[in-house]
Amino acid sequence: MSNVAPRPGDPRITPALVAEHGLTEDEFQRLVRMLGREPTFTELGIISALWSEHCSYKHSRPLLRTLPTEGPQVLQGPGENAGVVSVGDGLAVAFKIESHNHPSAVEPYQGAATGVGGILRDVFTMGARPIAMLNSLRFGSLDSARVRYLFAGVVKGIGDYGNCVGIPTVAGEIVFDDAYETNPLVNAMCVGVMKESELITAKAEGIGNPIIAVGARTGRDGIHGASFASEDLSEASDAKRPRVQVGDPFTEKLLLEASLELIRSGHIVAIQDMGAAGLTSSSAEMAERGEVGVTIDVSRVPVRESGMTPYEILLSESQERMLVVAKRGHENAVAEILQRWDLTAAVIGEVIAEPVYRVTEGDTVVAEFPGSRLVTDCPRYSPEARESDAIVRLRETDVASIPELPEEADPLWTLERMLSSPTIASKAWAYRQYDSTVRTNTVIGPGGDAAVLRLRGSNRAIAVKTDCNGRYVYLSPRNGARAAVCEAARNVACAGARPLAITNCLNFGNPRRPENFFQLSEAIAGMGEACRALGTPVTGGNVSLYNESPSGAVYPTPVIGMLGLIDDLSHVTPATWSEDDAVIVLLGEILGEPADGLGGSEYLARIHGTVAGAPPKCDPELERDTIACLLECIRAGHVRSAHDCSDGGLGVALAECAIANRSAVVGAEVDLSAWADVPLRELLYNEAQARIIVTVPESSLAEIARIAVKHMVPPMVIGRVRTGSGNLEIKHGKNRALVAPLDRLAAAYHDAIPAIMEGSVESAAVLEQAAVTTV
Amino acid sequence: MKQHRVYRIAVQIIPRAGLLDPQGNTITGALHSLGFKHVKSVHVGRHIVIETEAPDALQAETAVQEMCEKLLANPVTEDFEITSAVPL
Amino acid sequence: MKQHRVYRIAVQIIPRAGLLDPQGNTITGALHSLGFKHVKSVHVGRHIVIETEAPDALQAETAVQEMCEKLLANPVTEDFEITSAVPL
Amino acid sequence: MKFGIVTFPGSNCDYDAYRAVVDQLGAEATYLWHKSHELEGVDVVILPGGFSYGDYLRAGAIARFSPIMREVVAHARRGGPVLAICNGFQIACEAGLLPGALVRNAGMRFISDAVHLRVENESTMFTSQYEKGAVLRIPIAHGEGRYVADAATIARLQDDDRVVFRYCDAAGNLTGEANPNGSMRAIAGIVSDEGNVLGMMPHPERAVDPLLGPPDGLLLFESLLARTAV
Ligand SMILES: Nc1ncnc2c1ncn2[C@@H]1O[C@H](COP(=O)(O)OP(=O)(O)O)[C@@H](O)[C@H]1O
Ligand SMILES: [Mg+2]
Repeated sequence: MSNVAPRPGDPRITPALVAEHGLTEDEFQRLVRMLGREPTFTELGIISALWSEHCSYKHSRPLLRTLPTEGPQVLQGPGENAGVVSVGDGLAVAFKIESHNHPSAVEPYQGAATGVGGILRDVFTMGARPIAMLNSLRFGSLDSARVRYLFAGVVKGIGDYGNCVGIPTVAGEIVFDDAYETNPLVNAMCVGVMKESELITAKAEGIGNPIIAVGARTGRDGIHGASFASEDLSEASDAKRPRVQVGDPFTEKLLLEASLELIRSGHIVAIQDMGAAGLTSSSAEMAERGEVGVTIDVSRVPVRESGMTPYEILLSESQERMLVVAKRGHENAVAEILQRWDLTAAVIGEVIAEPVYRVTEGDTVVAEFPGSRLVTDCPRYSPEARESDAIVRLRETDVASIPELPEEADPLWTLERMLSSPTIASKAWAYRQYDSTVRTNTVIGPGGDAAVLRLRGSNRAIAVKTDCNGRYVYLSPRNGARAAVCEAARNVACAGARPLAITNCLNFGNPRRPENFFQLSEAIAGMGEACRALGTPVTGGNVSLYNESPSGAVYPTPVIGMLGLIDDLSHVTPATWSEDDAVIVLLGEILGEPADGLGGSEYLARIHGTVAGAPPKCDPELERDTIACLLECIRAGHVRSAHDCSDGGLGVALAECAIANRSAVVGAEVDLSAWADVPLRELLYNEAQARIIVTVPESSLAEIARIAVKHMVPPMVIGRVRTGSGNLEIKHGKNRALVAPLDRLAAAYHDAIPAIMEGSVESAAVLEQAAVTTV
Repeated sequence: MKQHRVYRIAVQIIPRAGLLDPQGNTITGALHSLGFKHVKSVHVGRHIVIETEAPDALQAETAVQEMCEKLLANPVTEDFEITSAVPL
Repeated sequence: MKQHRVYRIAVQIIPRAGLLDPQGNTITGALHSLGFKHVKSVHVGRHIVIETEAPDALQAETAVQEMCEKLLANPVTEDFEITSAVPL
Repeated sequence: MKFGIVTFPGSNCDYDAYRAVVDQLGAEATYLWHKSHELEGVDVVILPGGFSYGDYLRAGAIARFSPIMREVVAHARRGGPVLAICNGFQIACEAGLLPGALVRNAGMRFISDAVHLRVENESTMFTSQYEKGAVLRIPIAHGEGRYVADAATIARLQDDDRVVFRYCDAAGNLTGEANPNGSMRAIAGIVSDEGNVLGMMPHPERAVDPLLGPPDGLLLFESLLARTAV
């Protein structure tokens, strides 16, 4: 071990400084024991980043261990930059989701943009070429000016970054709810493809191999981003603004091409993004995975500003940087490839046999940790978990007795109001800003249930979607997390895909509050249950805790990113109706069962301003069978369209089938008279899970029934498509019907968000401030 | 009431020092390859000219200051400066 | 040879009048809805700050003039003007 | 016939153009590196879409100085066909291969959508396989696609029948709503004086495979093939 002395000018280590670094007294003592001495300022900085929740998973790892991660399709499970699964024909798909919530709360445009950049790097460092981006967004109510600014900025940030790099953004979800008012959620997911043989991992190997910093220079931006992500948002967060990182998608595009070329070249052994906690965590993690030591000389790191200290260089989160371990003697070959892409590379360190993590500044050692314990030897917590009494009371509320509003006497009023709820309404205002067709793989882009991308060189395709209903998880965490997995699975199945594997992003509140830790542990349990039932292992994910603001925690929001596989391109299925006279069949959960309560529904939230009741029960076995039934029907060629019921229930789903494709709206006659004894609002707006609306030709009905019986999934014939009709007509017993003109439904659904955003001051502000060019 | 007249106020908005400036860097590189080797740095900001009515120059400037804070400049990533205010 | 020093040159690049100016119009509209009713017009251009070495201010300006003609301004749609040149 | 597709730093539709030519057209294609001085004997040059140099100063402004552009300009001067799509169109305008400029969309936002185009001139080497007035459905994806030029240039384009595509509605009518970016005279694509350089904002290379939508862009490539087949 070397002598490590404080650097001249470093602040003294005081309890206040330790606290400022987010370390508890116990954690500090743990650090002192690990080192056998007092840490230096640089070492304190390193540990503060590595022991943040974001890097160490100190509150979540034991829970995450319970998730199923294996399956014959899994080539790489959790622990690497991204998960990888086999999709046949020698091809593999790498995918991962990540949060950028707090940076986006402070600076929505750059926060979202750099979130996209980070997750892209996680995927291409596995050797995969990114082919699609997704996202999952949560904001407060659009009634708030700040929320409109956040929404406009995040959408533009996602679009500008992905568009410039040239990766299509193909799917996502956006939910608006007061619970996210000051703490929006911005989760970005990336999907890439490669040959199975091209998989590379980020394991430092080979004593004497050089460690090379590649890409952008290191500046003072984003210092302590990882710990920032691991604390509550507060007024004081405003003062942390200089941490803002600025994205450079152009450099990212060059990095992407250069990295893939490097990986294929055989000159390198490992590559990793310098993401959260920058150089510190990337180098420490690579060393840990390779079970080797490393030494890094910060004075050799290319910097953007003069006078940067080791502390700053190690903790900077400047974007578009990579760390590469090259084969010894191949440094020039590596440099040559980078040069071709106008990128610079600097050898900044070396893999060493001595089991230490050492940082020098020239010849002076400024930080040194024994062994590879830096990453593995972090604190672990299992705090108290206790459900909040208030939430129990909410869940037990009898919502059936909430009286209808006078306006609801006109069921068209209710349906229009549902369709114009920003959570349900078309998100085209957002995704029209995303290039969704570049790379020419997009078979189904945004607007359907799941996006479908063809896999070149095969007759297969993948379907992808992100989903989560945070309100369900809030009211009933275990059931809600199950539902998130199942909804995502249903969505890819509707497009014709077999659910294959998931990635997830756990957006929760401060785990040190028992009610939050209860939600976290229950949700992870529920996610595991659903994944086991559906056979979709978890291949990776991200934990974002401390999503709180002065008004409390956000809804617990475990966003699921689902990957599904379509074995044959002919199985790709649209969501909307088109074939005249096709029979509308409901597959899955029986209508009119007790499951049809309104608890936790969008109907209660939108029409009655109420978040209460028991959310619909999610039964993963029934979901599995319903999906299997649907897929068999699709493969047999019977299905013309498939769309699942989710937010807004059957009523909204039927309307979406009719009007989601605005340039080709299609009417229908639906007859729910068989359930005339169930109140219409419950039939239409309960959000029972495991329900899929399919249309099939008359001639297929018998076959559909046979397949459904085989899977023990009830099929219910509920209507007919009428392409010539201008209405969606829903009968409910004698003399009772909802006759909804399609143009009114379409206007409610398609114009809701533009009406709020177009011409808004906040939109103008974002467009002005984010103007890269100002012609 | 005081007579209003129109003032033309010019504002410069520039990316905050220390933040990465991809635009500036890329242009610097382009200028170098065009042969302008002596260029050390380039920063690109916006130049906004606002014509507004006000009772006097001071109030015109104060209003523009407020416009920048509320709308024109990004408080997190940009600095702004009023560079001129002339009556028309 | 004359000693070089660094000059900071500021340039304004302004969209040519007569072109549709959606950016200016959008901002004007937004300012009105924010209550700045007295705003008559807004025009947005680029403000570019270049630091370059040169033997003297004149040569620094000449170089920047050339940069604008060649790269920084689009002759079809924009005019430019050097607004300041100071030694550092 | 051999197509050469230029890759500038930040190009991202070069791959799509390559696949369109090779997979759908069955023709030969090669990538041309921006630093190269060689056109490698290609017959048609494609300047593809993307964000060359991040579009950081102005779309296309920096890329036009790439070494390869000297060769592309010479090729065009010799009458060689150049197909400039999206960012390629912007580069071609900056390089003086085509008149006018492409500025920020009137709505100021990036727009990704499938739009309708009307074939205004079916006698160019790029459109000979289309019928005059045909309505095509082709994706657009751009933030700076509003075509502008001075009045004299617009008049000349008009008089010389050099406007090849206009934005229209599904029925082929030129309406305000059908013009996605506010381009003057709804111009979506123009050819050079000599007719051998086509610049267009929409992406025909994304509309060649029936799997992904109507393959309305395919005839554009086939027009080029037909030309040399004669
Ligand atoms: N942020 C977004 N980015 C891209 N596409 C989005 C986004 N939000 C929603 N979409 C698309 O809009 C459609 C409807 O989304 P959603 O309401 O979440 O569907 P579902 O109820 O089937 O889960 C989907 O095609 C989805 O991919
Ligand atoms: Mg769905």
